[in-house]
Amino acid sequence: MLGGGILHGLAVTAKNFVGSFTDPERLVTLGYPEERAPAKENARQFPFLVFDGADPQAGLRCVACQICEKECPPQCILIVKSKTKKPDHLGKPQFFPATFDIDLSVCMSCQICVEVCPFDAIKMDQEFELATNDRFEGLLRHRDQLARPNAHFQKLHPTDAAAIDARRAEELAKAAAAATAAAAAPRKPAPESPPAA
Amino acid sequence: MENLAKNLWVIPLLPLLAATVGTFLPRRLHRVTAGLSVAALATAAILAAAAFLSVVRGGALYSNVPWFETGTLSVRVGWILDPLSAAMLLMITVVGTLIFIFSTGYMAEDPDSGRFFCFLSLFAAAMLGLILSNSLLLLFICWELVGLASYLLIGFWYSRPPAADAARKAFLTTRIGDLGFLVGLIWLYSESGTVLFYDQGAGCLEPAALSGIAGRATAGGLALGTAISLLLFCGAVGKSGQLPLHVWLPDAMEGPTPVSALIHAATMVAAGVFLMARMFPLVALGGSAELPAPALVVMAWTGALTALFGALTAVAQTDIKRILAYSTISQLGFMMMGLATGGPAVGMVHLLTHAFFKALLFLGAGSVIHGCHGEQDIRHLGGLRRRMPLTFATYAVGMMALSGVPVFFSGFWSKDAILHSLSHWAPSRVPFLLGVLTAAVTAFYMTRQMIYVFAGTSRGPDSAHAHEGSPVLTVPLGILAGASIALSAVTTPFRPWLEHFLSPASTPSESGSVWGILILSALACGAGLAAGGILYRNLGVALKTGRDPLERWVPRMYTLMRDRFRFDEFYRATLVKWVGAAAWISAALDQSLGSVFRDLASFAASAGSWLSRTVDQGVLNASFDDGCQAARDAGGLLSRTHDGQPQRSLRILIAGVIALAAGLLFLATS
Amino acid sequence: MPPEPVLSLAFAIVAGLVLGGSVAAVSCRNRVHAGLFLAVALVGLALVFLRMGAEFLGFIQILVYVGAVAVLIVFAILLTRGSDSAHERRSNAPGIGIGLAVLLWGVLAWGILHRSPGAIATPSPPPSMAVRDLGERLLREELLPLQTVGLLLTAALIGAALIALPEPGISPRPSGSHGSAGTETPPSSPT
Amino acid sequence: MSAATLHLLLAAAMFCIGLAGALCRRNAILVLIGIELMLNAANLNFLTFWKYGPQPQPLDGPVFVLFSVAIAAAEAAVGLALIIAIHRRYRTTQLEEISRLRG
Amino acid sequence: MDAPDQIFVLLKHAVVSWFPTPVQPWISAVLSIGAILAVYPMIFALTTVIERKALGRIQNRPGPNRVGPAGFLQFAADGIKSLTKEDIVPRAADSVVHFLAPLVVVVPPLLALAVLPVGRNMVALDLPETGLLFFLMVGTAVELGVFMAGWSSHNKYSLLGAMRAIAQLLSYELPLLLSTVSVVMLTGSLSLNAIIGHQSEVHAGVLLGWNVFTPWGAAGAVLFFIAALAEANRSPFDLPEAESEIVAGYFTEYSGFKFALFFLGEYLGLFAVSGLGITLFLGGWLPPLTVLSWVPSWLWFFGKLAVLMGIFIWLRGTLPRLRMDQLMRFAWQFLLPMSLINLLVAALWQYSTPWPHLLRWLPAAILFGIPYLLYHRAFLRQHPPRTYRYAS
Repeated sequence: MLGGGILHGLAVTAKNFVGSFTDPERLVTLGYPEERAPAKENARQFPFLVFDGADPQAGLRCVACQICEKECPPQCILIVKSKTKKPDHLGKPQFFPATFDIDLSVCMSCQICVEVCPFDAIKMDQEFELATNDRFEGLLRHRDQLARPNAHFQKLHPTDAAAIDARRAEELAKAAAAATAAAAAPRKPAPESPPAA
Repeated sequence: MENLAKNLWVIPLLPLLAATVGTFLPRRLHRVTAGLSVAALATAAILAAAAFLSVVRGGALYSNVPWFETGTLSVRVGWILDPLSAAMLLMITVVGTLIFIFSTGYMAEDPDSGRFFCFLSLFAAAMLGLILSNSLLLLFICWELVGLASYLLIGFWYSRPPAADAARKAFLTTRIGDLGFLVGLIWLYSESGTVLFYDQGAGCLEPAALSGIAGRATAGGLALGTAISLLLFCGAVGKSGQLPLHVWLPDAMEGPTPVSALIHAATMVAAGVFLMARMFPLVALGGSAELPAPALVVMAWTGALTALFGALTAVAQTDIKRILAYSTISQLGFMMMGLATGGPAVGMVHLLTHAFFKALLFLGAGSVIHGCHGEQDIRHLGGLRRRMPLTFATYAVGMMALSGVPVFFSGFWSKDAILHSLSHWAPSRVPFLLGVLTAAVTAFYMTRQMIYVFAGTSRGPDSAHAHEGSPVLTVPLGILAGASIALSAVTTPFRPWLEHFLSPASTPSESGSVWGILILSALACGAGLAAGGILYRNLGVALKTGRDPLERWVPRMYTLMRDRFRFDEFYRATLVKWVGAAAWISAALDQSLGSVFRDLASFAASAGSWLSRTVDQGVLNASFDDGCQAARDAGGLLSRTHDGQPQRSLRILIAGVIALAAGLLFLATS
Repeated sequence: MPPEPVLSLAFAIVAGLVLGGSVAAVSCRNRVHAGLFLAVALVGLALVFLRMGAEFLGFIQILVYVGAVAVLIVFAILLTRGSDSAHERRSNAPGIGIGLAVLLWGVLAWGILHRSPGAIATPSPPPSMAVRDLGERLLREELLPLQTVGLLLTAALIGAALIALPEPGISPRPSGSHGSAGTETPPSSPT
Repeated sequence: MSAATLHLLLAAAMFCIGLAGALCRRNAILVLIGIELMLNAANLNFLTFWKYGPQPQPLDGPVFVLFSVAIAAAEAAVGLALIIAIHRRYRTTQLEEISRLRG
Repeated sequence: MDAPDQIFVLLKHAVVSWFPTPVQPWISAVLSIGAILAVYPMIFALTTVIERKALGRIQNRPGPNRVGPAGFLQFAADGIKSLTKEDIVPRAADSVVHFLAPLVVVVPPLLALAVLPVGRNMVALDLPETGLLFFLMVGTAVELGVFMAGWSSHNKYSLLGAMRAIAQLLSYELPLLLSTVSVVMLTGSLSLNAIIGHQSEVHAGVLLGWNVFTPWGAAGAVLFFIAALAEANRSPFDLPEAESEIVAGYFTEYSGFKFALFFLGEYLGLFAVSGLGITLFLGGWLPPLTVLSWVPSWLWFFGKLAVLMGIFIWLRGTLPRLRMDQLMRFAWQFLLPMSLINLLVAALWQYSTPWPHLLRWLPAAILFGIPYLLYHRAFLRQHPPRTYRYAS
């Protein structure tokens, strides 16, 4: 009948209305600041820099290779390479970023920087409550603000972090083994030393 | 009785309801529509019979009801049941029912027959309303409605250009007459203050109103009653196909044949005669036996001329329906004559008998056409006597009734009564002679048609395979044939029951003169039959030459008759041209209207210059130039007011208003 | 109730509304403003009607003129902009027009003031207008005019719709970027 | 000065203002506005004579006004439709530019 | 007179009687105006909150629940917000007209509310001759305000919104007017009190003769409320402010308090036209059954208003917005013919008073049923049942 569709629709909305009171399954809204939905592991907001150990300055994994700066589609990353070097976790002397700025008002959370980083130094954070009074300076994050301990990363993305940590531990072990071997070499003639020597 | 008069409206309402319901039925249910229409009209016929019987027993009666009121003006309408309307009522419903039944067979294969029956029912309703109305206004409305129905039915096959043209022609031609009718109606209303015929002494046909109209004259010295009557007669002329407005009726044969039978033979065309009969007290106002009212004289002459014209034209036609159409025109002329010379009863009796046998003839023609797959040209027919015996027999009855074969056929008696009253007509004997001549010619052309159609052998492929139609077609023919014969029982001058019924006051004629006229009429008929029989006895041989026997005998006359006395050509050469010219002139005037004022101003200026020239002869040349210049200047000046700038015109208008107001105020205060 | 003075403050206000609105309506450069001022003048006139006790007519006045005619006018103004500039050009010979109008008013005022003041005397019982009486009058004595007006309105409705329909033969010359966006029919979506 | 005189003067003034508008404005719609004002002035006159004038028929004035309002509504509708149609054809509503009869 | 029913009337009389006689009419008027100005905006405020909560529930959300208990003070927060917001007038706008438009939109509904009888003896402005006409007259003035708002903003969305709104208002005014005419015909009066009085006739001992209990009244009420929804620019007829198409329609360029005024005007218009519908068809302040007459009359009126608002909210939560051509076609091809038929039915009802009841309903059923079926068939022919290729 003409108008039957309207009645049908009214019945549907009435069911929803009543159901939202009687059926807790229907009313899924959370009272946000007090109640929060647990974040999904793969959720991402903006990048941060991972550091190992306790000292953000010393443990920073970033070697200022500037790949992410080049790859960033909206060009929100600014990196200034340091003049000096500092040892990385393997003890190798590396450059480090004297300046590492990300403009969060420009960043589009595409995660490309994370994908291209060979050092697992930049990762996506889940922090989204970024409200600030100053929309220019307030959203421009500097190196020290960006640096987060590895523990933070482990908390956010446990699977990823576990894999990365395992790999790094392996590398470290390999490096340690190499170092041990290198340390042992002076005692034995190094087989790999050139015959010409 | 009172009840009957109050509920008379049911009779027209039945077909109207059928038409209304039929309109809304889907096209595929056309059989239902047809059945509804027949049932409605048959029921109406039963009611009509009851009404007729009650009138036979009692007298006339009528009832009026208020229609609408506006301010102090109250318009009332009413129904009347007097012998006149009762007889018409019965005739129309009976003939109509038979024709409806015939149509169910005739139109069975037409997918649009639902529409056909709606129109037919509408027509029947309007016609019955026309008959029953006790108010000239209501009669006029129904009059226009039957005109509309006629238009719709003539143009029923509107996709055929001749049919559409014929429908338009019929509508427009009758409109000319209806204009006169309308003016007459308004005039009558303004004079008598009512359009009701009978209203307890206050109706316009009752003595009080008539005596008010009698003795008053219009500006031209014409009696008021005559003027109004003539205007009403205009309507009758248009509707009844009288000279000179007859041209639409033959063309109207483009409609389906039942339509021709019902509308253009039996009922609608007779409405003009009926109108005159209805208005007879007004029409006959101020006349006496020696000196009839002028309107009646006009009617008699119109009728006489029409009768002869129609008969003569019918002689030379070759379309089976056209012959009948001209015959109808001729017979309508007879009715008018009878009405004018012998009173309403004489004319109406012929109307009623004619309705039966002309319907019969048309239906017979329809049966022939139906049997011969649409062939209408009588030169291609022939020999149908054996193939369609029933049609032949009934057609012969109709033919003899129309020709006025003595004793057994109603047409003889009713025509005889007309001739009888014509013979006593004081002003002139010429109509009588014309009438006798027409009677003879009528017999002649009907004989011709019979021989062409039914005698001999078939002359065309269609007629060779002709077949008799179903009982739906033949039974109505039989009934109508029976009625054509039976009606003679009540129409003879020896026992003129019908005449008495219609007009109790009509004087019985002396038997001596009756016999004389009877014999004369029979002789005329016999002469016509004999002439036809002799002339067309060897039709098959004669047609080998491709010419009608009569054509060989009187070629010029025959051509003239075949071309219908060139009426259509005459109208085309005169009226149509004139109208065209008038339109052209109007257009030209329209185009130059803007300069009319300018021209007027130049005329004025020229007049001024002419004056100056006469005063100053010496400088004639210069002054002429000046005059021209002045004219041109004046024209230019005035043309500026015609520049399509409304505000300038408005300014001048307002200036005039101010001047007018100031002047009026000045006059009022001083 | 004491008889109210002839020239009361209320009358002055509504008369000012009427006259001010009228003057602004005919003199405004901006056409839409002119239409709106027309509405103001007509509301003022409705108030005058109300003050005269013609409640029904006052409301009818607003219903028809403000609700329909003024809206129609501003609508038409919107639909017909585009080619002409939004603001009026100089008036058409304002001197003559205003002169004529002032002259006419002078003549009329002279007539009103001098034409035998006794003739227009206030009748002893001030007339009142019952809506029922008005209806009875319309449907009894004025039935024919009423129906005629009904016919006229129907004809006007149909006629206006027909006139304003875009003629199929004529495609308007392409106007500038600011065409009448509201009147164009949306292209039919392919289905 | 009686109330009737006052109302009549007001009506006359309104009429003349409308007239001035109809005479001077170039835009057809603005001319129409002037005409509406003139019509309403006439309505005011009807009511004035009904209220303050001698009364042969008690409701003559209001009935007249009612009919006049109805007719004015029809006039406005048709007039504006015409103006819109003209505008569609000529791309103008200036009265003096619409001076050709040929379309 | 029982006290609860007349409590406000008595209160007013008591207050007025404190003042000296010459100023009493003024005080009385001021009190009435004050009451209207206080009550209806309050209802407006509550309605907005309830509407938001109900719409939320229909969409399985809780709706506003922060400000005040269960969020019921949300309107206060909104009000304060709009009062304190910056009032922006576009540079190109016609500033005077831009300023006046919200006033022209808000004042008419307030005037209209003044003539509605909200309870026995409770009407601020009683017009015994022309009450209904006044109401309708006032309603038409809104159109001008809408136009002013749309035009003065010099914004194409505003102008489009105003055009839509005016076309819609003009089109739906006809069925609205025609469905009220049937009531006027049957009552024989334009006075709203008389119309309510006419409905107080008792049938079958208990049932009151609300107009909605007659065939023409029921159909008229349906037609009236559909048209009323459109007149008030309510969903599903909210094209003039369709935010997905033309931002906010004719008040796109308004902000702060003026925006709030438009909002207020819209709701006041809705209350007014619903109140009129209650008065015309739903018996005004009359109870439905005689046994319920102990409930105060004003409670009935506002209760009916609340129920209507609930239905309107429900409809808003259910129906999608119409398209412009559908909107127009609906008005001219469905509502208008139906309201004309309704007039006919009302006339038949009036003239068939002596008939038995069943016989009186029959012509109405036929007159409504046949066009309804015809519409149904035409609709099905135009829109045959859809077959969904992917989502079934």
